[in-house]
Amino acid sequence: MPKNTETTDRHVVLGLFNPATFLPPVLEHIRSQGIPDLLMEILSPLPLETSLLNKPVRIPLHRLTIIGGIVGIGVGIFFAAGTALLFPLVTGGKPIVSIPVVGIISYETMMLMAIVVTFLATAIKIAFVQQSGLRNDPRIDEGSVGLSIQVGNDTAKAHTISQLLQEAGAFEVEIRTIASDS
Amino acid sequence: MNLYRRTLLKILGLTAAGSSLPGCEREVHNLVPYLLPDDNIVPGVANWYTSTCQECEAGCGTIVRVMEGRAKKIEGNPKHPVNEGKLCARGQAALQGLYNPDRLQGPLRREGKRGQGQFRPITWEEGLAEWVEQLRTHAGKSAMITRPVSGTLASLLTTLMDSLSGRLVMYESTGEQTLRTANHLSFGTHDLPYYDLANADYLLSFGAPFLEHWLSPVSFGVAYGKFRQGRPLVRGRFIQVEPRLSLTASNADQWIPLRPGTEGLLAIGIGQVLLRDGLTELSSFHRTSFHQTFSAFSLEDISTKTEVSEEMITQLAHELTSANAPLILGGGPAAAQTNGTTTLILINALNVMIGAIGRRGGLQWMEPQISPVDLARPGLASELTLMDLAGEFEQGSRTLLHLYRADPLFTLPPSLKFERVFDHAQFIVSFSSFLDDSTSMADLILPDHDPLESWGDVVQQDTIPVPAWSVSQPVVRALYDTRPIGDVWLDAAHRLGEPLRERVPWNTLHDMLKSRWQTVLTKHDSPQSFETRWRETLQEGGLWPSNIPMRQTNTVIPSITYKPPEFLGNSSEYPLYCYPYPSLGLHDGRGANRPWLQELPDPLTTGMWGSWIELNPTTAKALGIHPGDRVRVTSGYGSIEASVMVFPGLHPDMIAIPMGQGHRAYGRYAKGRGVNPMVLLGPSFDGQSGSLATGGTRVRVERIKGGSRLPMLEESGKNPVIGRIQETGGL
Amino acid sequence: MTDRPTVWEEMPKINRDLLSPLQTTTWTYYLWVGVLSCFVAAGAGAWTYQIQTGIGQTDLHHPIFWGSYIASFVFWIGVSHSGTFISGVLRLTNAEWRRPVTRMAELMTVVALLVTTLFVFYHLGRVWRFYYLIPYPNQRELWPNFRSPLMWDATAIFTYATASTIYIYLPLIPDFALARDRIQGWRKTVYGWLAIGWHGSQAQWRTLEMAIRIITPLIVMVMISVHSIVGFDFSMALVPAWHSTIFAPYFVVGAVHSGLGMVVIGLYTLRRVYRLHEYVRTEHFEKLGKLLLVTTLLLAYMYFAEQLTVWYGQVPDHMAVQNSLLYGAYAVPFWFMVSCIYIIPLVTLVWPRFRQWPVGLMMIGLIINLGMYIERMLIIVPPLARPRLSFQWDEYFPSLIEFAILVGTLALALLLYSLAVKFVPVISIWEEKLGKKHAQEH
Amino acid sequence: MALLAGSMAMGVGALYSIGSADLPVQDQQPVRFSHRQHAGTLNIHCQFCHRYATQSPVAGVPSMALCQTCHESLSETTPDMKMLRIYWKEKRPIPWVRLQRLPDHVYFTHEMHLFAGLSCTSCHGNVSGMSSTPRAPTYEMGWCLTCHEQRGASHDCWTCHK
Amino acid sequence: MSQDPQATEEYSKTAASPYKWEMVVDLDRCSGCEACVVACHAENNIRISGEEEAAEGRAINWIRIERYWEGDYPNVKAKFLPVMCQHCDDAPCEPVCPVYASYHTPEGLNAQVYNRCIGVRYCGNNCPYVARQFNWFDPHWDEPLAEQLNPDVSVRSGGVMEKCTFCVQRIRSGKEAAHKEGRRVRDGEITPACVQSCPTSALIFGDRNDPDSRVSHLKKSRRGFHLMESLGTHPAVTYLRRLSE
Repeated sequence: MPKNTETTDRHVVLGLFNPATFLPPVLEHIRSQGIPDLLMEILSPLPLETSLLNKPVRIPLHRLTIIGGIVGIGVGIFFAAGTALLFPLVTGGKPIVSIPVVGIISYETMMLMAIVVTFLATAIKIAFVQQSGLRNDPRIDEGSVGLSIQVGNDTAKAHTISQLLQEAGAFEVEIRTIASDS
Repeated sequence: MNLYRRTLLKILGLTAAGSSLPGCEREVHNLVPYLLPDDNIVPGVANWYTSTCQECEAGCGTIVRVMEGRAKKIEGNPKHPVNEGKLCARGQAALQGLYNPDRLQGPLRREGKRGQGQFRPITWEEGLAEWVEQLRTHAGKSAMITRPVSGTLASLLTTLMDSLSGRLVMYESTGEQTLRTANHLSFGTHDLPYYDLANADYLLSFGAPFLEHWLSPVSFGVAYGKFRQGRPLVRGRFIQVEPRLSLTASNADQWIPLRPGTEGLLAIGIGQVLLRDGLTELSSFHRTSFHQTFSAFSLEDISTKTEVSEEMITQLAHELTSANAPLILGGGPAAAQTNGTTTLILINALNVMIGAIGRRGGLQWMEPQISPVDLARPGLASELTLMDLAGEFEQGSRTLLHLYRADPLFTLPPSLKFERVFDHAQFIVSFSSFLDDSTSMADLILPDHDPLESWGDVVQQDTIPVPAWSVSQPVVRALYDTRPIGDVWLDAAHRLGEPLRERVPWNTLHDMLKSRWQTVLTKHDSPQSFETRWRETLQEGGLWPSNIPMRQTNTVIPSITYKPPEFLGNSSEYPLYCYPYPSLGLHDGRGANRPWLQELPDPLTTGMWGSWIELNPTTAKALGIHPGDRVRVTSGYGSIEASVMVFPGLHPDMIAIPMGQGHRAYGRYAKGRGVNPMVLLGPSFDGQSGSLATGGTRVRVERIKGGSRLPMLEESGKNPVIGRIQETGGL
Repeated sequence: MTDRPTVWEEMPKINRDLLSPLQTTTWTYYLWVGVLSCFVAAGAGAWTYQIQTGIGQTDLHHPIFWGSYIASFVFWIGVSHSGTFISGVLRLTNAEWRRPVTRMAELMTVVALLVTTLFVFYHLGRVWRFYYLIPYPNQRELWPNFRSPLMWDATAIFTYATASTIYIYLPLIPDFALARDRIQGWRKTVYGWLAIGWHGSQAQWRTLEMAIRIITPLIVMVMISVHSIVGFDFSMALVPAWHSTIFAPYFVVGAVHSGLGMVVIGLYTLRRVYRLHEYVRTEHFEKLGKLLLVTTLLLAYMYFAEQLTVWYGQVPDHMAVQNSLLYGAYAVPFWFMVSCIYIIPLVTLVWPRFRQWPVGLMMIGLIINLGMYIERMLIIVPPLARPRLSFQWDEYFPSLIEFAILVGTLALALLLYSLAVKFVPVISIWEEKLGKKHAQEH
Repeated sequence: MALLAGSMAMGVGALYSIGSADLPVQDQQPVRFSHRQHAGTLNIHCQFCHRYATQSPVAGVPSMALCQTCHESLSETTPDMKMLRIYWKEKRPIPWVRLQRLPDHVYFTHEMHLFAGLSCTSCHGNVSGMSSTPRAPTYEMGWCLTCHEQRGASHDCWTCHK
Repeated sequence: MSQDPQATEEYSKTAASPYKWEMVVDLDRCSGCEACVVACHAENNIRISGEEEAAEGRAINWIRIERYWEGDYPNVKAKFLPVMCQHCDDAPCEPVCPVYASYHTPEGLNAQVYNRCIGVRYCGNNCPYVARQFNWFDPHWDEPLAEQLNPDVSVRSGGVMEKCTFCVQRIRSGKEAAHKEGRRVRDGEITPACVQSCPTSALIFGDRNDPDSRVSHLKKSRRGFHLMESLGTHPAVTYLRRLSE
């Protein structure tokens, strides 16, 4: 694939650290390079308790769950009450629209939709995190922590940061270049 | 109700036998049109044709629902005086005789040895030629055994056998010969009376199975409904006395079991009380003669022998006299002993004592009427008559045997050695529709049409308030290459030439039938032409005059000496009485090839598709036998093996076995299924009537290995007790 | 970053240990799979035969219209509660010891639910018309009847199956990523898809954890509703001894009881086969033993309450059923069942020493599941066999075809589980690491 | 993508119409009978041939004799007319290929539908304009129901299911 | 057709339809002769199960005569109870069907739509009268027995639940006949096969909405009761108690 222009390529710098490394000073250095927290990411084999980066976590999952649940209730009401009204057949003297039945079915469909919507949102969120180009390094899972910084198309800056990470104790630093229109 | 029905039904009468009953619009992917349209037939719309049921001798009128040339259902003819629109299980199952997969589809000639059951199809011409040849060869030596037939066919057969110097034997194993003899001896007439159950208010029955198969079960069923609930304020009371709680007995208000064969003794006891307490008004002649008869035993003695308490005997007598219209019946096990006739005469005497003769709600005879067929019904043969016939075959004075819908090899006990007839007969012709046990011994089979395919008429003058002359017409076109027996005989008669030809000049039975009916239908003064009247008759299903006067009957009861029943086999070796009873569905076995009847649960044991041995629970316990165990029943004449059903309503010294199973042939549904209890019976007869005493053989029961799952409707086989079911309101 | 390095250093070993079932396969495994496949094939053959000839290949007959298939359906639904209970309830209560158990239990849930669905199809008289059960617009303009408890059931099971699949999948994403990076060949591609671009960034971790936190209580609620509705299938009917208010909670507890039993069996077997002693320790068995003791007592309490009510009331319809259990036609299986699910677990599990004996616990798990299977049969058959009209009383025992299908399906469940073990790490790797980390921190 | 959409549409369609009673048979009759000719050009009334429609559940195929009432006096101008004559001479009924067939579980009666005032064309379409044998637009339950709904006829399942 | 306002009031539930079909079984008349059983088989194309299936308890009877024993020899009694579908107003079998194969018609019949049935058999469990019967296999008639089959009743395939319909095909044609004449169905004009055949007239069928029908009169009998009344199923079949002293 021919590269159109150098300028549209983006660079990602990934540094691998021993988990014992104290990272906050490193991050400070990078921030001082004019790179906002938003473009930094810490990769780990475990969820880390402490949040070193100052990034707003805006995942409206709860809200989506509730919306899913409400949609589910609607589906349940359609199934239990709507379909019964579409072709009303008396069975066993029970009312065509039986409230307990609507309750039970709506409960199940509410749960179903809530869980499915939550899952879809999660999956989408995981699959399409803003920072594209982040790649897992198998070595992280072997017990290291990765620090990845997006530096845009500024090649020089990438090298600077790479240098910085090495100095901070990264045992491996890698610059990845991603073609913009890939 | 019946009036409304008539508007709904289109009851049709066919006027010509060959009327083109259609091909059909079958559920296939082709639409096959009729070549010629038939005005009577609208595809998709049912026609109803009248007919007469020929499953038993009661002669119920039927209507048959026919759609596109196929008979769909048989129902009772609502206008018929015998059954008033009702029909029993067996009558309705006649359809499965018509559409039976094992029906013979054309004439057959035996191949291989007799009895091997190998036949080859032949043409009618071949068959008729050979048969006529045999008739010539065995001139004057032929005999015919048929199930009772009546009307024109009976007339034809009688005439022909008469002309051929042959012997015509009409035999029916449940023909109630004992009753006929007893009534003849009591009242001097061969006709059976009309038992006016519907108008009686008290019924004492000595074993008469009138709700099962006795005489005219549908007619009795209709009457029974009225007897119980048909009148405001009056509900008939019903007591049944017999050693086994039959279906009829289970409908009784009280069932009184007694020692088998002592029904006559109980009748004596009741009569004694009636006479003693002056509860009867009798002529001095009867008083004297009855006094002798009824004082022969002390009440105490009677009570010991019958196992019915003295109080009960007295109570029965008193109940009989306090009732307005009491009626006493006798039959079933009471007639199935060596003293059967005596017992029934004693019962008749009781009827005389309670004034039931000629009374509303009692026994009635009608004045004889002119019927389309002068000869109502030739007398039925008893088993002793059959023995006599067998003797003739042995001596060689009879050599040619004809069989028609009779299966003596199945219905007679092997101990009578009736197979002698088949061994000695030089040629056997059968007209049966099925390869039953006897027909499979035949040399030539010329299968008859099914009754639903043929013309016929039935004359019913017994056990009925008005005479019924019913017709049957072909409601469907013959399915197979069969020919009506009447036509075949007429054909043969014509082939044999004069003088037979002259005596039966008709070409078909239909012609003969019409010519005979012509005399009756034109006698009734009516301006209409015969054809119109005939068509009307066919639409009605027959002819039954109303307002027939009752006939006065003289009681000619002789002074009777009670004879205790005799049993074959000594009580130490064979401790139990054996009572084979006709099954509700299969009757004497003729219903065994109809899957509906095979699958019809016996109402009391709920057994289906097989045979079983009924044992009293106490007896079973004493013998260490559990329900479902396999046992061998042995008499001095044979033994059978079957599963046990514990039956609470049975005398402890008795076993009961349903008849009708154990065929060696008779199609896929009957063959090899269950056992035939006749195997057990010895040659024990009621001397007066010549009937086989089916209850006259003793047996023993022993447990053998194995056990099988007998199909039962009551699936647990645990004899549910009423206390266990909830909220049925005590039924 | 204050953690001591040990857990980080252990990570390569943990990865190696827990991924090894995915990477190395012994001939005994192939043999096992081969044998199971034969059984599955036999079962499939039996089912085909049943479809071809008719549902009459079972021993069912009126009035016993439900038999082994529905009993198995209930049983397998019960088994499916293992995963949800262990991972759901224990996650909710932050029980740390759950970590090595959750994945294998969740796998059981998914497999059991698959199998459960099969039993519905086995049971149908005209399985080829199953689509009448699906609510979708059609030319008949007719929908299924949601007033039927069976439709509640269908809805609940669909929800439950979907939710459990999601619930096992979410924590698997990091593990799939791990496998993606370490396993070559076609599986790498599949893992790649399933890992949906996982790279372990904190944003991903946070999303994942939040999703798990949201779904966990939901799925516990679904779990409870599912078995309640299975209980409703029976208690909504007028059949004596079915028509009981305790059925819904009783079924839930019963399900957990057999589910836990199954987890113990699975845990023991996997630990033995894949030498996971380092991860699955006696401590886990002991905890499960305690839980089993609790469910035993709870279930016994409910069962006693139910039977006592019947006995004291002496309503004949109900007594007919109870009598058939206590000393009638079903007494032998009944007392066997009582000892299997109540007496034996009770007298053994109360001993702390016993609870530390994995083999013993595994045996108890087996006994409980055998007993629970019989219990399912006894819940279904005797009440049907003793209808109010005693003329119709009857008995039932599964036919050979039924047995073939039941065994085939058990084999299928084992086969699916065995195959899944080759595809999915049986212990959640990242959760195990996290657990270790937590342990070291405290 | 189009393939996927197409197959999905087909799948949905199949799911929608599954269980419909339409027969897939083509109109290939042993004798090429034209309704356009008989009902259209010659303007013969439907019930002249299908004479049982007002009195029976089935409308009935005309008997061969009925065909002859007209055809006897006609000269054989087409091969099909010759075929008809041969069938008649051999006294063989024509095995028409069935195009409309309700399943066994459906109770349908022409009689009551005509009694209710429907005309033949309401269901069978404009037969006089069709060269081949006409058939109902579709034999789907929804089709029946729609008409019943519009005309206020019974919606009870047992009106039509037996 | 005069409508008793009270009766209309009482049956307002079914007022949507002019008819409400009910049956009365007079146990004092029933003799247990089983004519009804064969009539039902002939009318309704009930399959022949054969010995093997019958032994497995699979024989199909839409109407059966149950026999209950009372007492021990010699004071033993056998009592008959004809049981068919009771066509309950509040039928337990109906709501449990997941596909509406079982439902209640406006005329008070408990309907089973065979082609809709998928054979989950829940209805069978839930019928306290064990009136529902299942086709465990495809039916089979040896040729030419199938010629007898009633074209007005569908032949049920294997895997389908079936039961007494009060001979709905007869009701249908009776109503059509009445409709063409622009009148109501008369009492006694429609009889199910069992009622038609019953020799003792123990079975009576009619329209409960017609206050003059025999069924309406007999239902008021002091002998009347319903099977398992306390279950609240409100059967359309009324039994009249058998009398005994």
